[in-house]
Amino acid sequence: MIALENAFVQYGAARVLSDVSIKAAQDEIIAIVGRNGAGKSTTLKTMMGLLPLQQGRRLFHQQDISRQAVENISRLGIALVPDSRRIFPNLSVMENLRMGALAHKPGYWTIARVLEIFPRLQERIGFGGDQLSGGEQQMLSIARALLGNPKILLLDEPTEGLAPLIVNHLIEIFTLVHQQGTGIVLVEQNLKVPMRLAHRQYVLDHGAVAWSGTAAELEAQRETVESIITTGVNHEH
Amino acid sequence: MSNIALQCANVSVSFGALKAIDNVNYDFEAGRVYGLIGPNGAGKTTLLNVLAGRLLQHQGKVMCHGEDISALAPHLRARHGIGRSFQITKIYPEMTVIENLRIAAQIKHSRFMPFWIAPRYDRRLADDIDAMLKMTGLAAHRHDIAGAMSYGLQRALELGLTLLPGPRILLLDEPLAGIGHQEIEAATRLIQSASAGRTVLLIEHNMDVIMSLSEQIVVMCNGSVIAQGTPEQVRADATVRSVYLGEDE
Amino acid sequence: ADPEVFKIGGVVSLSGTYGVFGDDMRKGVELAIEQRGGKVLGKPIQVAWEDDETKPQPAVQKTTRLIADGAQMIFGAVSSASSIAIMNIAKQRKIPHLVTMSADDKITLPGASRYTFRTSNTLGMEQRMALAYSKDQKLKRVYGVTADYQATRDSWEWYRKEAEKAGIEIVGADFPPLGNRDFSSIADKIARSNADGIALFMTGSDSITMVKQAGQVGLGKTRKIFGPVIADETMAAGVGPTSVGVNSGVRYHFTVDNAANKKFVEAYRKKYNEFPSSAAGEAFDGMAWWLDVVEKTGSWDREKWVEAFAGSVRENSLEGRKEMNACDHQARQDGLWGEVVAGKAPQPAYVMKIAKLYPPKEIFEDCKQ
Amino acid sequence: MNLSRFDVLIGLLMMPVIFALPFLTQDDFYLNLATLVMIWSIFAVGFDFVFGSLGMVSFGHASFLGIGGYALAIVTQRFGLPFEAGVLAAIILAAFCAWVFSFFALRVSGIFFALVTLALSQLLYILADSKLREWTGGADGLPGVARPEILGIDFFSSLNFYWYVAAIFVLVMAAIAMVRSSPFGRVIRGIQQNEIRTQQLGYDTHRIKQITFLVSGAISGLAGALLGSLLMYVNPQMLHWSTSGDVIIMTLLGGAGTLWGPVAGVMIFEILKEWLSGWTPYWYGILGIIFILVTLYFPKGVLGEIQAFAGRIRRRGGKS
Amino acid sequence: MSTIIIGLSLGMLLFLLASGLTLIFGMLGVINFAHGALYMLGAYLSFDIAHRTGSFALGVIVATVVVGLAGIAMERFALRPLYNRPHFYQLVLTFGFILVLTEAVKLFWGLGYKEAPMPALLSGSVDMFGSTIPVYRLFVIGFGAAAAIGLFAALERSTFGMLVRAASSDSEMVQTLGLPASTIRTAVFGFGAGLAGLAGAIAAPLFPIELGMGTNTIIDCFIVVILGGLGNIRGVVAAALLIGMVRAIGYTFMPSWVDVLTFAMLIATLLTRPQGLFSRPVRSA
Ligand SMILES: Nc1ncnc2c1ncn2[C@@H]1O[C@H](COP(=O)(O)OP(=O)(O)OP(=O)(O)O)[C@@H](O)[C@H]1O
Ligand SMILES: Nc1ncnc2c1ncn2[C@@H]1O[C@H](COP(=O)(O)OP(=O)(O)OP(=O)(O)O)[C@@H](O)[C@H]1O
Ligand SMILES: [Mg+2]
Ligand SMILES: [Mg+2]
Repeated sequence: MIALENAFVQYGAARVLSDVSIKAAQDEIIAIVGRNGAGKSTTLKTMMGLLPLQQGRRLFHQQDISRQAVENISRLGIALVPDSRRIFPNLSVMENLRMGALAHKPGYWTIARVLEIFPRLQERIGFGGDQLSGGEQQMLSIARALLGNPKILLLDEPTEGLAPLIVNHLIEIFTLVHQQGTGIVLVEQNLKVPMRLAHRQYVLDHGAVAWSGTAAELEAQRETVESIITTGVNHEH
Repeated sequence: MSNIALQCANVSVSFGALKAIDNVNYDFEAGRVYGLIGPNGAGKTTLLNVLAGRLLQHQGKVMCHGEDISALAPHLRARHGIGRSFQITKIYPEMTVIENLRIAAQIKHSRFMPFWIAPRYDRRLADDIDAMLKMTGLAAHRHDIAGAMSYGLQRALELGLTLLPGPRILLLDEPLAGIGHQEIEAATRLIQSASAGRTVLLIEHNMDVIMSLSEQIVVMCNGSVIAQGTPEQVRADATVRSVYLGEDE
Repeated sequence: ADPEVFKIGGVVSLSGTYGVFGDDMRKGVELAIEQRGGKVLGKPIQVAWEDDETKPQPAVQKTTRLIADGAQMIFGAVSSASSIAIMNIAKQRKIPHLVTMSADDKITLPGASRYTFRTSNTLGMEQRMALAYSKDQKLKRVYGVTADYQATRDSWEWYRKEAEKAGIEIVGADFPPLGNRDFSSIADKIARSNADGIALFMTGSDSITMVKQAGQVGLGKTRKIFGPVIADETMAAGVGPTSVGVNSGVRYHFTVDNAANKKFVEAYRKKYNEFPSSAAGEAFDGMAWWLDVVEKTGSWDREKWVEAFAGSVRENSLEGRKEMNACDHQARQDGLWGEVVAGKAPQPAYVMKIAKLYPPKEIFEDCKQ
Repeated sequence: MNLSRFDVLIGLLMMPVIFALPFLTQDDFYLNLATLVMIWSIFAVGFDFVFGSLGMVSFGHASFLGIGGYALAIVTQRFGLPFEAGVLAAIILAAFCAWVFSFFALRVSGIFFALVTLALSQLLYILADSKLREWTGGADGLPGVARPEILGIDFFSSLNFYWYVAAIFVLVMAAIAMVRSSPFGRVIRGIQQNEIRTQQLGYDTHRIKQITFLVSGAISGLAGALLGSLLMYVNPQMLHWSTSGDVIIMTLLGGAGTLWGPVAGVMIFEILKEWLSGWTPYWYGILGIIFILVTLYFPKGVLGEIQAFAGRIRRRGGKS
Repeated sequence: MSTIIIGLSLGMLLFLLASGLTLIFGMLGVINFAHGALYMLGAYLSFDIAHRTGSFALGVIVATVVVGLAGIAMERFALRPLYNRPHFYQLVLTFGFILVLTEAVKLFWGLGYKEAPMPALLSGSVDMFGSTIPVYRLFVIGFGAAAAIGLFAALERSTFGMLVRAASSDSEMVQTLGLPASTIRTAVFGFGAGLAGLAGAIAAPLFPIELGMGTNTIIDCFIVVILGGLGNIRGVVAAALLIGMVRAIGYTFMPSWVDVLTFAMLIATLLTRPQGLFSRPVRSA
């Protein structure tokens, strides 16, 4: 289980997250939604340990990892698909994949398996990372994260730039990932995906949690939630 | 012939063994909005690069209003009225919004950049810039540093920069990528109003948006145009459904 | 009113290519001042040292500063380019200028400057010694290697002409760039030639590298390696064992046998715990001479000093009699020619052995105005 | 990139200092040092036109400086033309040389640009040092470079030469300030921040970069002529890569991309050097340590940091 | 024929000199201006150890290790905060290190020329093709070739090389994948610096050892790096050998034009292949 407790985060002098508490168990898929600039990506980066906490705690299975370096957090079994994909441009597709597996124990996901689910990557296996199209890079980024066989997978807008067919395919893949015992934290603009997958949802607004609840609760309060997202009222604290 | 704005004649692009574009022939009529869709890696961005002049090593010809522009560098194509936005935002991150727009506006007035009459010259630009600020909804942010704005606003600025020089032909590469669910509607409207009176070529993976904006849809796959037609025709096309849209769409 | 102190501005290389020489010159000068009780004309002597980094531009800057600070004379520099640059300023500002190291003949051409004097060797006298050496050794075929630099090229041209007149055949001539670091191709060419002498018209690290790499293919074993200024203790230390047997002109040497030198070497060793290098000896010799002349004028008028120095004679210099030409401000003196041999402790590992002494009339042209 | 209030303020502070200095000291040494600082400032400001504004590190600017110096020396000595003709030749030849450089160097970008300009300037250095010694005097250089000769004023006097250089310095700074805030200056900065976007707007970025490089070369050539005239001596050291290194360091020290940063950098560098070398024989190493510390703790350069600090204070003050 | 041997030895020496620079440049994107100074430090160390202990090999080892450690310290305490800033900051920083290192060497060993003895085993010469070739030159060729192959294997064929290349483009992402990117960078910098020290130790018996020895070397290294293309070991070997050959031929036929020739070749290359002999075009949009 991964959690942020009362997290405060800032870039330089600008506060971006204030008092955010979010948790995700290993057997659930949670989604974080919110407007552009609400702090979704920041939340994921903070969970991953890429940003320092000004206040609050970062937890993994009850263990305090607030002060841990990113590489250690990663080796605990947390993987991130960042919003800008961050493919290594000077490495080939194959090497990018190998990088994903390097620091981790082998598991269900192997290079053969990810190439099976993304046949496009197999076709481009010897290409340089910087030669791929936008969508291909996105697939590679997801595949690379899977190869670490994480216990928790943090996905920042994983469907961005992907063709509708692949988006549908991804939903199946994430379901499969979840069945393999991996918890997923999903940040999405495209509401279709979290609606189909997430067990619980958090709505972020101006760097604070404005609403949270289960899928069923969301279904029931859909109107309220939509209005929170669009107008940003009703802060929870 | 005069109503053909852009024309691709036997355009092919190869990267090593890969044919990213395979003999594309297509005429884009002036004043219409074209949607360009296709699976990832189909060659859409590459085609846009060919049209905008970012990729000069290709076979075949690119014509703009009947003139062969195949060998022209991007800035010369811009002078032929071709404007382009990028999949990854390309703005001036350390300048304010208004400074960004000023650079785009001054190209319209002269290519010659006098440095001794700067203030007077700037007053002439002011009207254009104000109009663009209003159109893109950036008026309230005119003095914000562009790089520190939210992504949605940066995308709006990207569009403003593309539009200010007054292009007749707009090439838009996934202009809505990364724009939030709530802002999509406003952004769509913005693109729609920008399209008025222009030839537009739009790449987008958001089906609702592309279907509502485009008059004509062109579908690419593996470097070739595999289908075209009105949104309804394309949506109904079996091949398109199987390679791109998915069955349940 | 007379100044309270006698200020000397010293501009030498304390860093850069010739940094090692500048440091020794400073030691020589300071000893010369110390030996006269630190005073001249009854006033304490004060030397301000500046580092020209072996570049003319800082040399100019530093000289201007020293003159502005009231220097009565300028001493230096090491590299000829710097000395020439200083010479121009001294001339314009009418400040006496003493050179004890730079060997470029241009510094003491007749009429070059009223204010600049040189008490040390010139390239001209050294090239004459090199020629005399070639004749003495009865060399028949000489291969010349010359740094691609005006002064050394001129020097080589002179040697070549004179040597050919004397019946010596020039079997090859190469002009590697200044600061060159690989001479293996040239060494190979020499090895393939039938030369019995290798004339090197270069100095500093160029000549060290050349001698070193020539030694690595054993060129020195079968051929005489010589040149006007290719070796002294400082340079031999950089070459190592293969420097033994190399012949060169020597500016000053601590083994020169006279009372003045013995006394100097002793004092120097006591003060610095090492043998004086040629840079140190020449600097001491020149400065001691100059200060004596100034003392004798009994005046603070710099023009008087200049007039007195031109034409003065120093009977007991470290290298015997020296005579300052009035027409070109060059000191006529004996020429020392030496060969590198292994030194015995406490001497450095490699030292010059003075093999020959050439009287002034053999190595100086008569100076005509 | 409009002229900021900060730039104007510093300009207003500088003017009286330049004007008052000769009344405070008549000492040749200080006058010469001040003249040297102004000349190097012209060079640094010209350099920063490419470096700070365009964001390209040229490691070949010593070439333009040196060509300026040699042009003046050769034109006045060999052809007997007046000083002003020599300065004009210096500017034109340096600009031409910059154009040739740009032809090669603009084909590459980033650090390769630096390396290519470095290689080209080293070639010039070698030529001047040996192969062209007929013209350049080789490693010994050319002594006796001319001083200006107008109105019968004796410019061999440090004081008069100071005024001459000061006038040029003020003119150059004014021109640079104007160009920086002009539409042209904006586009240059646009190229620095996003070249692809600027191209796509319709600007011929290659041409603009070339023009900028050329102007920068011309200014450096002017500085070179003045430097040769100040020292009354030119030699290949002016063309050496370490001279290019010096100007980069000075510019960064003061603050690249700002109007007065390069000037501040030159002042700090020269004064530090003078002061340290008079104070300790280990000044070289200490200078090195200072460079390291400034890079680590003053990333925007000394003036750049002050400007940023002033900006923060103002914003904070404005809010409360 | 002897020209070829000489060309090879010049080329391999150049490769040794440039390898550390290109490694650091290619892998970390850092232009290490202090490379020449580290090389000089290596030469002084090997001279000192060789004179103290009489062992050339020990000198080489100490020079490599000590200079490598100096590199690690440089990276750890000074360079690390600079990776996210533009290249030229590294230029000034490493320039600062040149001054500091030179001063330190001056303090320890003084200003005089120094000489490193040729190891007895390698000090002879052999007659080949009508010329006398010093054994040491052959040793340099062999050593350079071995180093080239070793580096190639280490960087372009191994997992470690892949890691290093990844860290050079995006070290934060490398960390995010659970790998210690900063340690890798420190190690690479130390390794590159060690190579500079090694080059200094190997070159020591051939050249006079003096304070200025690094200053000119660095320019040669830059030429090799430009010609070879960014951080490409194969390219650097090829470029070094090419320059070595051109120089050997130049020295034989027109020594005074050697430098000009080298630069002319460089410029010709730039005209035809602006990104260097070995490089691959990248996608721009
Ligand atoms: N590197 C940065 N420096 C300064 N401010 C930043 C930085 N990155 C993000 N911000 C600011 O932090 C806020 C939150 O950004 P974040 O990227 O977390 O939002 P988001 O919810 O992921 O938005 P989007 O949907 O556009 O991805 C925004 O206001 C943004 O401007
Ligand atoms: N410079 C290049 N070198 C090699 N291959 C390239 C290069 N540019 C593009 N490609 C390849 O060409 C194909 C087409 O790429 P393109 O970017 O045009 O795709 P796209 O249709 O825009 O895809 P997406 O929807 O994912 O953005 C891709 O498979 C890509 O890997
Ligand atoms: Mg985000
Ligand atoms: Mg694309």
